[in-house]
Amino acid sequence: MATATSSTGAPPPSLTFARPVFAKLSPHPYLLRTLSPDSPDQQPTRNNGRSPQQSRPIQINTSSLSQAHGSSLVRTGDTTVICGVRGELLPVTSIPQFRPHNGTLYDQDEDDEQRARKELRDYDLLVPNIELATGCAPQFLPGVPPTTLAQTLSTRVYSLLHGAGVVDGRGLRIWYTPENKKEEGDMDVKEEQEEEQKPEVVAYWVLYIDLLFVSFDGNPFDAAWAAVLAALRDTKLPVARWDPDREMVVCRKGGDKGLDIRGLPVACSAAVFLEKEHAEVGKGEGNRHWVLLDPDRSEEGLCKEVITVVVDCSEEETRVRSIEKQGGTVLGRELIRGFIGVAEGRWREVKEATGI
Amino acid sequence: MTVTTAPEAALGVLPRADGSAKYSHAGYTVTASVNGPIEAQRRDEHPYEAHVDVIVRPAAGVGGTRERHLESILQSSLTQIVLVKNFPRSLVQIVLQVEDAPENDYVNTKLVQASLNFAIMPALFQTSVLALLSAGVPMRATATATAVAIVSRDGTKTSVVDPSPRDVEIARSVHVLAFTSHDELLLAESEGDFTVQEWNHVYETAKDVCCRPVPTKEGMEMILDDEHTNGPDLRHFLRSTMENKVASDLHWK
Amino acid sequence: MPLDTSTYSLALLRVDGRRWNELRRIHAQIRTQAAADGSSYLEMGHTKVMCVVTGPSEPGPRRGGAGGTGGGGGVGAGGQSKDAEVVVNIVIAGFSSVDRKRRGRGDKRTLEMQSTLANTLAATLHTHLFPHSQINISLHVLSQDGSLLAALINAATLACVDAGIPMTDYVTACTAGSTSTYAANDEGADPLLDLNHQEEQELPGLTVATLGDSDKVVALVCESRVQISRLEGMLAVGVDGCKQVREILDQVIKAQGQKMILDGTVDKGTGLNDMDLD
Amino acid sequence: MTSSQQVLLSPAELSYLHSSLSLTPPIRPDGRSPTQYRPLSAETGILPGTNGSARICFADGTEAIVGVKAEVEKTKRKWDDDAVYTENSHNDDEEQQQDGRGEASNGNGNSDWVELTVEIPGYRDDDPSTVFLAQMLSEALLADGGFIKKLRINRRFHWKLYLDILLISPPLSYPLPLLSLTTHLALLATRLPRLKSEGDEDPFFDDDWAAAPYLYSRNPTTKRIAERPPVTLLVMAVGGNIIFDPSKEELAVADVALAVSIGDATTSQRSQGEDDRMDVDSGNSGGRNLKLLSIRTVDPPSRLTPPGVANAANSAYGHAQVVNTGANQKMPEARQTESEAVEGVWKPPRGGAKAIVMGALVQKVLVRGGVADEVLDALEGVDTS
Amino acid sequence: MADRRRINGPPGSTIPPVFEDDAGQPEIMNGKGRDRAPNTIRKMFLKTGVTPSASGSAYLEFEDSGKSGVSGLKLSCTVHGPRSLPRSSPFSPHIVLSAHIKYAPFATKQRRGYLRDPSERDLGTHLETALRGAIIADRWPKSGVDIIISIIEGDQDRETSKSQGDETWDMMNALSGCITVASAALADAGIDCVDTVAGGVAALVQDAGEDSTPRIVVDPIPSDHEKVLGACCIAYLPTRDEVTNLWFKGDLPASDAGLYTQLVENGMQASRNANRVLVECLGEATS
Repeated sequence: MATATSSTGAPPPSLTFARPVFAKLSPHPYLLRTLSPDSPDQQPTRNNGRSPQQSRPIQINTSSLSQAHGSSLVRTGDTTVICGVRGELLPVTSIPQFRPHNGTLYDQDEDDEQRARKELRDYDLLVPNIELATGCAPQFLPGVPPTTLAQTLSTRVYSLLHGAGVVDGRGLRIWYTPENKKEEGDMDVKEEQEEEQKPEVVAYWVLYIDLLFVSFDGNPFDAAWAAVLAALRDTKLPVARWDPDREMVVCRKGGDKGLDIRGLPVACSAAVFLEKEHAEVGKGEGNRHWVLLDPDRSEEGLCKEVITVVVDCSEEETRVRSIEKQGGTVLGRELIRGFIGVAEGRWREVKEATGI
Repeated sequence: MTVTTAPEAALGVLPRADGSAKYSHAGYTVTASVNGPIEAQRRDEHPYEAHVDVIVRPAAGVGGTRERHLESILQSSLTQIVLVKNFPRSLVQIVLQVEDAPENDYVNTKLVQASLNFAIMPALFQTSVLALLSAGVPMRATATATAVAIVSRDGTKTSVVDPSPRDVEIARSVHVLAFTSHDELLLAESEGDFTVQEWNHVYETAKDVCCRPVPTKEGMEMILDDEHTNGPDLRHFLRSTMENKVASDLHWK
Repeated sequence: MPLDTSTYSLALLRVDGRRWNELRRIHAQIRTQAAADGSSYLEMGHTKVMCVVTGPSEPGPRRGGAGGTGGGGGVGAGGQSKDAEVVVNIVIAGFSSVDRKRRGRGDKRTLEMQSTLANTLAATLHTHLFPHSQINISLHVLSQDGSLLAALINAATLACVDAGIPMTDYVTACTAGSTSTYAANDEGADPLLDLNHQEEQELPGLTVATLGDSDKVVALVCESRVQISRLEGMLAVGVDGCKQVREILDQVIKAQGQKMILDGTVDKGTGLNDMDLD
Repeated sequence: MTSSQQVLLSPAELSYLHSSLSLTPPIRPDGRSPTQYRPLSAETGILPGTNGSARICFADGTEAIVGVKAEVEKTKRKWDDDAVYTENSHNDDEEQQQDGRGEASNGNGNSDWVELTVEIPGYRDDDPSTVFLAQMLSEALLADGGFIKKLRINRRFHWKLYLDILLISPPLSYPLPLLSLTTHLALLATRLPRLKSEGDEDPFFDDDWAAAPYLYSRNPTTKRIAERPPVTLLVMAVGGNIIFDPSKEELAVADVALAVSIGDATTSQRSQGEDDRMDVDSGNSGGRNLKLLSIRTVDPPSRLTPPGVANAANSAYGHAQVVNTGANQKMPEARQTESEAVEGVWKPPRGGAKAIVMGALVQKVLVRGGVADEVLDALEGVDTS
Repeated sequence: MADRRRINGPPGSTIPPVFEDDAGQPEIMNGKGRDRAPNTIRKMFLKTGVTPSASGSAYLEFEDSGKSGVSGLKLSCTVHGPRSLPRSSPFSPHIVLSAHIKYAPFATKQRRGYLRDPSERDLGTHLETALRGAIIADRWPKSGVDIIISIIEGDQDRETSKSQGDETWDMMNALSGCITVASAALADAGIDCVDTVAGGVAALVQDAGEDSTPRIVVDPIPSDHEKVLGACCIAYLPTRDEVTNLWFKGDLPASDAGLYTQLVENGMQASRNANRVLVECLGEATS
């Protein structure tokens, strides 16, 4: 309290407000004050009581929805997001400029995987969308088209899904081997028969990945990405086969099989808080800064420079899937490399929460 | 369209705009117009700063989510180099029209996809910086950007500056970095699958392309024998472009 | 199916049996709608439109977006301007065309017609007499068979007259075309008056609106390719057609006026003496 | 806000209106009796381009046009519905269900066989009020299963019916009754081409329009219409009175307003088999046995009217306490002044309505020889052939 | 015209999976009849304050009766306001209430689009009517409040409901849930109401089997029954014993009015039960 008052030019004691009032009135000095304690033995803390490098605990529940093929609910602090994955069928007949590839059901080699990734892109088999306009925060009211933030988030998820190659496209193919009549088969020459019995892809699964923010308190991307990943891991598609005489794909109840998810890329975001609110950026020296991990709504409002790093420590060597750093010049090479280390820490937390 | 072509730029191509530039490099041609500082709508009016508004128009069709994302990236970066404090409650509007993108026979370009196109970002960025310069909008620094892709050709990983769409398609990772003229890292976007070391190397390459020390008059020869370093010298290019422009404007003197 | 122009070249008769300079049957009536300030119903051949005018009145609350069916094509800033705002709103009924197509709200063609109409009328009505107010013109298309815009303009004129909104003169419109397509580049092509739907599809055409029986053109819309040489002929025919239309509309209004006087709804005398009641 | 174009009446006017309507018998501004509808003029078959059309003008000048257009549509079916269609399944009821299930796999049911759109000038077609009207009208149509059955051609094809409802005049009063009646007539006048093909083959039709049968079949001998489309009535309660077809002003002081859709359950075989009795019935309007199809609460605009200020509470008269100002509303006495009603001072109604009142409204509609009967009789008067 | 502001997926239209044993499906569900007493509603879980940044919020979940294709309704509601009206809107002597109901894309087996369809808008109108009666609107002149409900999971998959042609019955269940959760959120936001309004549904159903006679049940699950003859959804204020919204749909002979009154009675009963849960929840929240 006392520190708070003194920080804002010591108003007369008659007029002393509670901390939250200050936090609202002049957020920047208030946060600055809490981050730079008077005595060195005090740890710098943020309004929300966290230390700069401390992230909110993440909590992940899966398969809470029965209508979707896969679903997840992710909670970090007051940010809550629900993700539902729904598979729908896309017959190759309704794909414009479809190019049947020469792969077969059996080859599991590298370039087939590459081909699968290409299919994911070319035929747009992954459709993530993020809905913010659910009144999850006062600034997101429905009835308006998706905000720039919502669109940007959707795009980032989309790019990351493809860029990091999370989903193995081969799992989305639906094969069909046209069997030919036995007697014909007999009179056919062997290899010719093989020609005819070559399995072909007749349809693909399209994954509609819909994210709904129930409550919004900063750092949407990390939560959203965690939700997407959890939902995808949770997704079980029914067994589908092509029925030639009905000329459509039919599914069987039961025996649903899960998707093949590659690795566990985890997003970790932070915002850079500068000492001088309206200082000229770039004259970095003399302008102290703090890297606030997992910023909440109020902090995001105060920071311009943000960074998101997506890492995957599944293999022995840390793989980086994505770096997105904009809006400032504080984070140089060294800081970013340092931050990747922080991200590795976050990765373990999320891995813990995912329960694998 | 090969990657090694030197960048070309023309300033003040649009008579009506406060400033404009046409920039073509690595197969991309972008025209930008800058208007500002002008009055801002109360919606995006900021009491202390000018609002930098970026609009990206794709070569074909209307913009989608991808363009919105590009806009937000450019917006947050350009806000940093424009002296926004000088014009509170005003608006600096930058409109970028992609005129030409390298044709690619491998990727089917028919369907507009939402995924981010990294290769185009430097072109957009560079054009808007040039346009800002030609509009005479006060800036605390200029900036240069480039794209680097790490392609593994027959086992060995090589880094390609200003990758062609084909490179991007087969690349293991793609990176876009922008540096201010103070050699600060302004923008870093990377996707794909890479290690910290790889990123380090990319950083070096990009920095070399973007922030080669501007040669003084007598340093000219030094540049000439500097040709072996890969990629164009963007900062020098930026400077010379401006010098030519100024010269042509003042030729009557 | 392509329009068979050979029959024309032989008999000089169009597919619906008209000559090149013949209008279709025009039937119109005003004051069809008791609740409205002004209203009219107009048939040009099988194109049937209804028009309802309300106002000049206090500008209503801005409805969301004002786009689409919600009062599109406004001219003048309404509330604060010192001219009345002309808001035109066209509803094309789903059943109006042969095969039913649903025109969603914000249909581009409808919007364009709305603004064309709004501009045309705003130029002719004495909007400066009604500052800070709004003139609402809502049109319903019940059946369409070509020359839609022309029909709408004529109907709107009638309704405005009925509403007693002071205006410079009648605004009358009709369409004109040319007997052969742009591709068949023959100089001998005759101009055509008042195109029906089929002709509109096949042949180049334009919509022209003139002011009263002067030759002043207040609106001219040509959305098809046609040799510049033919344009003048088409325009001349169109303007001439507008004059004919004006005569018809004038009759309609005079008749209605007489009827009203005879019914005693208005008393003869006040400024009506100059009107001939034979 | 449905039903409520902002009513421009002062509290004083409202309270006057309210009290005069609460009298027994109520005095309506236009001097109608409580159950009396606005006089109307109607005509059908005005649009040759449509399968059926109607136009109604109410005396207050509001006018609506409805056009019905029908198209043949392939019934979307499930892959194995041949298995579902067993021969004995020609009992209509089941058939309904199986049609439904047939489409189920493609995700659209019978309700998709009818598409109803409402156009109110000056309102967007996704405006809540417009949507509410459209839903209400289509709901009533779909509620009686008999209607959908009429659209069935054979197992593989059905008629898709488009109803376009246009309000021509500016929306002076709540247009529900007008639109409903017009739709009713348009449907009565609707005729579909006579089917020439048999069985499940692709249908082809008799192009002789004169031979086209009506959607709502006429009785061959008596030329009377066996069953009729539903009608939606607007009824409101104010004070102790029940008032039908309220005008905009009357609606502005309603305690509760209901939209009640009723159908005529006179079954077809009855019309064929027992003409004589029907003719007898036609004499007294009680003969028709009605059915209740749907009820919706219409949000009474009265809730959105400005409250009046009682002298006692008016500071202009030197009294300290002002009603409904932020200062004292948290205090109990303020609550009390809020809630107590002063004679002759308008208070917008608060809370809901007693279930009994609503029940009474519905009864008033349904009772034999009640308003519903009257309206249907009146509509029978209109020549729809 | 695809929505430019969203990611639309492949240009070719995609088909939801079709199951081989669809034919048998309805029988399966009709076979498993209603296991509750006709006058008891499903258990429900209600919690307020799920969205801290909103002025009021609540979450409602119906007990998941483990039937095929039937899942508990899940609703989340946020209330924003009272807040001052935008400058453009005209003067209002009351608080302007605007309700907005949206199904989540994954809420039903048929994927829903992001744009509200008429049925959703219609639900919104019903909800507004129900709430407008409850709140004391004239305490906030010139102000507005937004009530946003996202239906996270629908009552039963639309496939079934469509096939039974009884989507509207589900809509009624959804509406009653919306009313209850919204009134909880309103209370959480501290907006004065004359009473806590809660929703209840009663239906006249025909069970499978020839001999079964129509009976009235509350909080029906349509797939439990062979046929739903009629249903009504009621928004009810228990202490004032008043109905703020009545929505009936069905096919009742006018001859016996008893049927209708019974339905309404039961609907009110159902909403009383819901109200008990509501009051209890609010009590916990305050204590």
